[in-house]
Amino acid sequence: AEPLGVGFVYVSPIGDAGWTTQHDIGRKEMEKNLGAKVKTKFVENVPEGADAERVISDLAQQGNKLIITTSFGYMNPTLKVARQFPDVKFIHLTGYKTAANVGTANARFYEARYLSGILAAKMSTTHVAGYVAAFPIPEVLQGINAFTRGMRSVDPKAEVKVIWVNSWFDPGKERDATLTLIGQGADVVTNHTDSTAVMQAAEEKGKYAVAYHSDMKKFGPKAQLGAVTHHWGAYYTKEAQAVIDGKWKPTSVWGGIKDGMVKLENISAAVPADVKTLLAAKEKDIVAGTLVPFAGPVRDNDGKVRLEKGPMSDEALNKMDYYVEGVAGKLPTK
Amino acid sequence: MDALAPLIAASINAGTPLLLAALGLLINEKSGVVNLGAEGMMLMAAVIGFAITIQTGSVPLGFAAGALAGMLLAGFFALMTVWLGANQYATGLALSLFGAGGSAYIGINFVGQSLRNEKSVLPLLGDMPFLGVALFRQHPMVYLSIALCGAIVWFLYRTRAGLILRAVGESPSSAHALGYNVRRIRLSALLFGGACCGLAGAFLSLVYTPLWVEGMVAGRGWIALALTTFATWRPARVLCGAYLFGGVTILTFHMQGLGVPIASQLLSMLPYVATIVVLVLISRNANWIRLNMPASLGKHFNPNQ
Amino acid sequence: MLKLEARTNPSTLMAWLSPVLAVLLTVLCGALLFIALGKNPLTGLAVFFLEPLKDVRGWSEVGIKVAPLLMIAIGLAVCFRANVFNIGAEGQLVVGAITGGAAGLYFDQGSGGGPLMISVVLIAGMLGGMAWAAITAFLRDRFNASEILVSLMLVYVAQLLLSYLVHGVLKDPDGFNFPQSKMLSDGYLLPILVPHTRLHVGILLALAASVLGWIFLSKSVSGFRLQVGGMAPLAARYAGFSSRKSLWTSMLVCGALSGLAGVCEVIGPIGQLTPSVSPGYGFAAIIVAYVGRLHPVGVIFSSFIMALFYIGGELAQSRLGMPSAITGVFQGILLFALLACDVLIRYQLRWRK
Amino acid sequence: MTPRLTLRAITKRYPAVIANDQVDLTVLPGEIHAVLGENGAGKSTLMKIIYGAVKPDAGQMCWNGTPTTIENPSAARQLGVAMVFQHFSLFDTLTVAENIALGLPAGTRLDELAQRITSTAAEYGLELEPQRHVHTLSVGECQRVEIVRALLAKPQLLILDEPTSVLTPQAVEKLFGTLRKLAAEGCSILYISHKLDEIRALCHTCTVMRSGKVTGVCDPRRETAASLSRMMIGAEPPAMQHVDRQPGETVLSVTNLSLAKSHPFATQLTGVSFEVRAGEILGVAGVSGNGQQELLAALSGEDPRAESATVTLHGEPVGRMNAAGRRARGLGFVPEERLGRGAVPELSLAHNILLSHQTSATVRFGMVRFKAIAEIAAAVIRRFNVKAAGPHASANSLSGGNLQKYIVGREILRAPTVLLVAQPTWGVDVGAAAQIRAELLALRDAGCALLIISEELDELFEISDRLIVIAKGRVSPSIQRADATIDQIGQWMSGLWSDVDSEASHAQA
Ligand SMILES: Nc1ncnc2c1ncn2[C@@H]1O[C@H](COP(=O)(O)OP(=O)(O)OP(=O)(O)O)[C@@H](O)[C@H]1O
Ligand SMILES: Nc1ncnc2c1ncn2[C@@H]1O[C@H](COP(=O)(O)OP(=O)(O)OP(=O)(O)O)[C@@H](O)[C@H]1O
Ligand SMILES: [Mg+2]
Ligand SMILES: [Mg+2]
Repeated sequence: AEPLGVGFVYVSPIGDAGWTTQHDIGRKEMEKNLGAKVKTKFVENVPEGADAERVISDLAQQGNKLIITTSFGYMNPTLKVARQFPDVKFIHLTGYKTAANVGTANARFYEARYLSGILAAKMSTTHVAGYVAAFPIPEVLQGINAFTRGMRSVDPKAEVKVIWVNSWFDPGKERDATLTLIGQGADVVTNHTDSTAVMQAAEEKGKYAVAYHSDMKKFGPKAQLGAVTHHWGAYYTKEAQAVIDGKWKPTSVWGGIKDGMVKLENISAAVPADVKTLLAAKEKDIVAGTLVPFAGPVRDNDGKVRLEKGPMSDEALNKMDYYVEGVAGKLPTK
Repeated sequence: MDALAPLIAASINAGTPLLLAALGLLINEKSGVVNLGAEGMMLMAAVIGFAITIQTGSVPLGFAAGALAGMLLAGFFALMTVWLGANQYATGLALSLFGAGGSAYIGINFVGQSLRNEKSVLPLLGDMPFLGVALFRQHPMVYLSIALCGAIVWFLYRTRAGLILRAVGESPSSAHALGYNVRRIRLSALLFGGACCGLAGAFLSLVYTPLWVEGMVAGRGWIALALTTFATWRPARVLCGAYLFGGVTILTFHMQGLGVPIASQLLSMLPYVATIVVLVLISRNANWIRLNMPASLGKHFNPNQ
Repeated sequence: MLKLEARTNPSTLMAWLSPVLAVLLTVLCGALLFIALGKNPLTGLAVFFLEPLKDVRGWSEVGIKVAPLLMIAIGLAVCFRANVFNIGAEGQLVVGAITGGAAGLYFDQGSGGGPLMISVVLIAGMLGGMAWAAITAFLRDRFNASEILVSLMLVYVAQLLLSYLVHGVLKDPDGFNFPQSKMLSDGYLLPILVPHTRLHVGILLALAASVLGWIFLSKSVSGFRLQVGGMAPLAARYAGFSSRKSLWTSMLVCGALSGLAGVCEVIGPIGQLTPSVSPGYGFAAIIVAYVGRLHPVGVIFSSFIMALFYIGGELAQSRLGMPSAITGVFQGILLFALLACDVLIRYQLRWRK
Repeated sequence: MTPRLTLRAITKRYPAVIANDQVDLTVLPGEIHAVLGENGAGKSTLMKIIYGAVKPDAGQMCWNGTPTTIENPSAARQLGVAMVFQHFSLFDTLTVAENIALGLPAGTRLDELAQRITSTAAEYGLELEPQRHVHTLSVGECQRVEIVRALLAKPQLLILDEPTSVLTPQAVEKLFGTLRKLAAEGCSILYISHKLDEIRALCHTCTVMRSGKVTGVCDPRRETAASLSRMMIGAEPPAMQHVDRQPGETVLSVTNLSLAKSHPFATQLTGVSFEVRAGEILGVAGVSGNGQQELLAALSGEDPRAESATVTLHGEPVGRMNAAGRRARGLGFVPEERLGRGAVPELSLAHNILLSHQTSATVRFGMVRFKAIAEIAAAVIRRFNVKAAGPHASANSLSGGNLQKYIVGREILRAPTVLLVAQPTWGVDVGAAAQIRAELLALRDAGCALLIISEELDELFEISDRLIVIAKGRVSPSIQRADATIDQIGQWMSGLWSDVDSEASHAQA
């Protein structure tokens, strides 16, 4: 039979570390798993806006039967194109709207963030961590809050300072923000942005950093404590196979450590063995469901109780718009 | 106090590309030519400098390549405006747009690659308690740019060549009548300006980030242009202005880190708003501008007429 | 050796021929670029220039891009002719998108709308663009601040403002805190001209603007006054034409048209307010304006060329695996080529030993 | 004696004209040699060729007997040629010393230079302060800077291109003294002018040029004005018919007009008062740069900053009105710059009509009536014999004199009740100048009030009914032309008029 055409729309150039890099690794893994059964195509650096719709529908018109759009801004364009091509399946990443031929997927990055918080707290001597973040959307706030709760779970004195750079990818600003955080006492930094600038700045200043998206050992051989990464190969393979088998259904997948979609990996050799053991144990707990990063009581940094007890619902997670206790400052946009 | 030293250091670092570019543009403008292509030259130099350093592993070579790229573009600009009489504003804009597109194109293979940032601490001075952190742990280019500023002061106000340059900017027709080759002087000024913008661009990609990213100059070329007006075409004021702007940029992050509850977008507007405010304050007094601005700024001069 | 010689009089023929030459030169450079990348230049050029126009859908997509480019370029033509170097049309576009989009969101209660409400939204967009342009005009008029730098700085401010608003008050309340507004309902979207495409009435507005712009610049006294101010400020003063008036008129016209372009994007192809509403139309329109000889009819053609570059560049990427930056390169080369060809208006090439 | 400089068959072509056609010239050491010719005859071009600023197309040059080619001005300076340009080559924001240093060889030390400037200046009676900025100097002082710069180079040949157009008659006398002293020291002087009496008073030899060619070499001391004029323009100067008329009522009056500088290089106006009556021509004499520009701008409405009541037009205060408003009230204005101010270079003659004719005939419903403006343009071209390809020719395709005729014609055709004219015949050939003056007189006879600003005293004496003098931003009392002498006006031009005079004028008014 003819191979299944799978089209990918990327928001940035592929590069060799970052969000799009991870998706492209997923694409290649899928290609490897399914061999001649699929034929992939990608368009990179597609702006979110009016142009995305044309790119997506062009991919559909060229005969791709599964189209994966990997940025939040593609949500509405994807839905619009999906309406015009009912026999094409679409998967949109990080969005929340589905349709008969549109499924969504996202990863519980916050689970690995929680673990990285523990790691950071164990390695910090100043009890201050710095967090360079792009935009105050729930996904980013989940990360900040999980990281903070992770730190606080082993070091009640720990504090996290946040700087928003208003861009997913602006190495200049990310670097300046990192240096500012370090200047303000942070000795571990991490980021929710797309470049390697934070890691590089930490390396230069002789501080620690937790990488995000991809392993960044190459950019911070001494600095990198570990990397919070996400993995899409298995998921893409499964979905493509389902389309080939004619069994595809629109689903909303939100996978975590258990599903292999996120990991804390490449733990540095500088990390003492007992910390590594602790992390492994915590990871096991998360997989087993006995440890939930957001389990009551969750208090925000104004002291207001946001969750009395029990694990936080997905809906509440998706609406997160506050800092938990331990994060310094106020969330500005209010 | 502990937080202040890194803040000063970061401000100087952030101000350095502005300083380098603005000094070059100042020399351009002293000769009577406005080059709105600064942004484009910086972008091109940033990507070319980065590419060369990635290939050869040598940062100085990267800087040299960046300066050369800037000079090449400036030379082209000079050909168009000084010799062929094309409109300086339009040509400069073209250069900026071309630089944006061209650098993105050249840089495709370099996106996501990165350089190691070499630490540089001045011996002895770098270990001083407060000043060491604040001033003496910068990249050599930072000190070079300050030295350049001093050299330009000396050149403009103490040497005959500087006097001739000022004269050309003031009245090219008089300078021509006295036997000075206006075109050649303007070309040299433009080439120098191009080299400076090139160094500034290379500084961004080699030292500041150090990475190549599309559009990474992010309006610094334009701010540098504004700086020359801000400084009423005086090199020493360019220095203050550049560090002030660098400071404002860093301050916005610092305020966030301290938890000042202002939306980060509004904070990020600060450097741009500051540029406007300063422009307004300086330009308000038309006489002041007129006395300081090179009188032939932006006007074409044809020696054969 | 080939030599440049000054002409006694500028050549009118070359003034018209030069944009055509510039386009041809750009195509030539494009071919060289394809060869440099190891692609067949003919296939490359075919994908770039013919593929976008092979069916109705392609034409309609080009049309979608022509609309904002054309609107802004007309505004810029008016500015540049008045010697007002407004290079911040992008910012005026963004603010137009904000005010227009906000008006739409305010009135849109999930139903209703229609031509009247759409007009209100469009006007809100135009007013927003005008207000943003007015800041530049005011600072220039009152404080003598360079409009080049002020308008450009305001682009960055406008973009941050948009980001601030879509993360804040204009955020879709049911959108899980994601930075975008809710979708506008159909009654608030620009009507589609050709069924099954996205081509909206914006293109008609743009064409109407170009006719009005032509009448204004070539037929009206106000347009005449404005241009005298641009060509010879002393003559304008001599005649008693107010330079302040031409500054304000040109800035406001350009602001209104850029704002219109912005709001048309929001209630046209995008359908909601998102953190980015334009892939740099405001800057590309500078090239469009110059290539169109700052003439409201000329810019129709140049905006078409520019739109073709956008779509062609995208197709070259998806069909041939060319880098997406190629569009920017083509744009830059086109403007340079034009400036270079313009030299031939004042000089002629002579063969000399 | 070996001539200092010999030129043989020098030719220089410009696209539209032959500026120098086979020109021969010989200058002896210690000789003051005049080059005489009307505007556009090619005098400046020839001098620029000698100075190396312009390259000739053909011809030879000998310097002190040896054939030489002068590549550029610095080569000329090295040979010992110095030049004072018709249009000053000074730099406003630099100091006098810096300006002078720029004209001297590299290696001149600025600190010593100040000393040399002061001593040279004193030697020739040309006082200068080396540290002052040029923009603070008067025009006469600027010329001193130019001359001192030339002298410091110890020239063997000094070229002066129309040096007297910016000087008062008294200052001219002083300059002549300096030049005679120089010549006595052995320096040759090339003196360019089109003023016959000056040349007859100063020069030893005179080369006359007409449209690029040499039409004669003579000893001016032995020639009459008429004979020189014949060589210069091929005819004797046309005589003007000037019939006195009784003026009517005051149309334009200026009372105590004071105006601050609009920019640092401007002249401030202080307490300017005068009036112009219907049917008379008021001439304004003065050395350029003494406030003429500012006065005209305040009168025309280009500069509407004046107190409203200080300028009245037909009794109506108009000080704050812009040019268009005043034009609608009968004012007409011919500025001194034709291209770029009186006309837009790139636009057609027809479009240029619109600058001053915005009436219901030319504009309807805010739209331009193209046919109407073309007709008016054609009428101007016809009536004033403008040499142009037609109403659609662009303004910059016209020669200076023709464009001047066109602009004057355009303003006259509007039938203004007050007409301001600046430098009516600057750079215009004799025929055209006579035509323009005649038209202005005819306008006066038709009852228009005219205010004419000119730096040519002869011209003012020829056409004015009354004269006033502007100096340092102040205006002298007015004097009937018949009562005025060149000497007195000259004195006034340096700002020296007594209060007695002004009281007399009040009594008169
Ligand atoms: N650069 C030039 N290009 C073209 N034509 C020129 C140029 N310079 C001078 N001319 C023309 O050459 C002729 C001679 O000009 P020149 O300036 O030598 O006259 P002039 O005798 O000095 O006149 P004036 O008394 O007005 O100073 C004029 O017709 C002038 O228009
Ligand atoms: N600098 C110049 N560059 C190019 N063309 C010039 C220049 N100066 C003059 N011309 C052209 O040369 C021609 C003669 O101009 P010019 O003003 O010298 O005339 P003219 O001989 O002095 O006549 P008139 O007595 O009417 O002023 C005109 O067509 C003019 O456009
Ligand atoms: Mg002439
Ligand atoms: Mg002359």
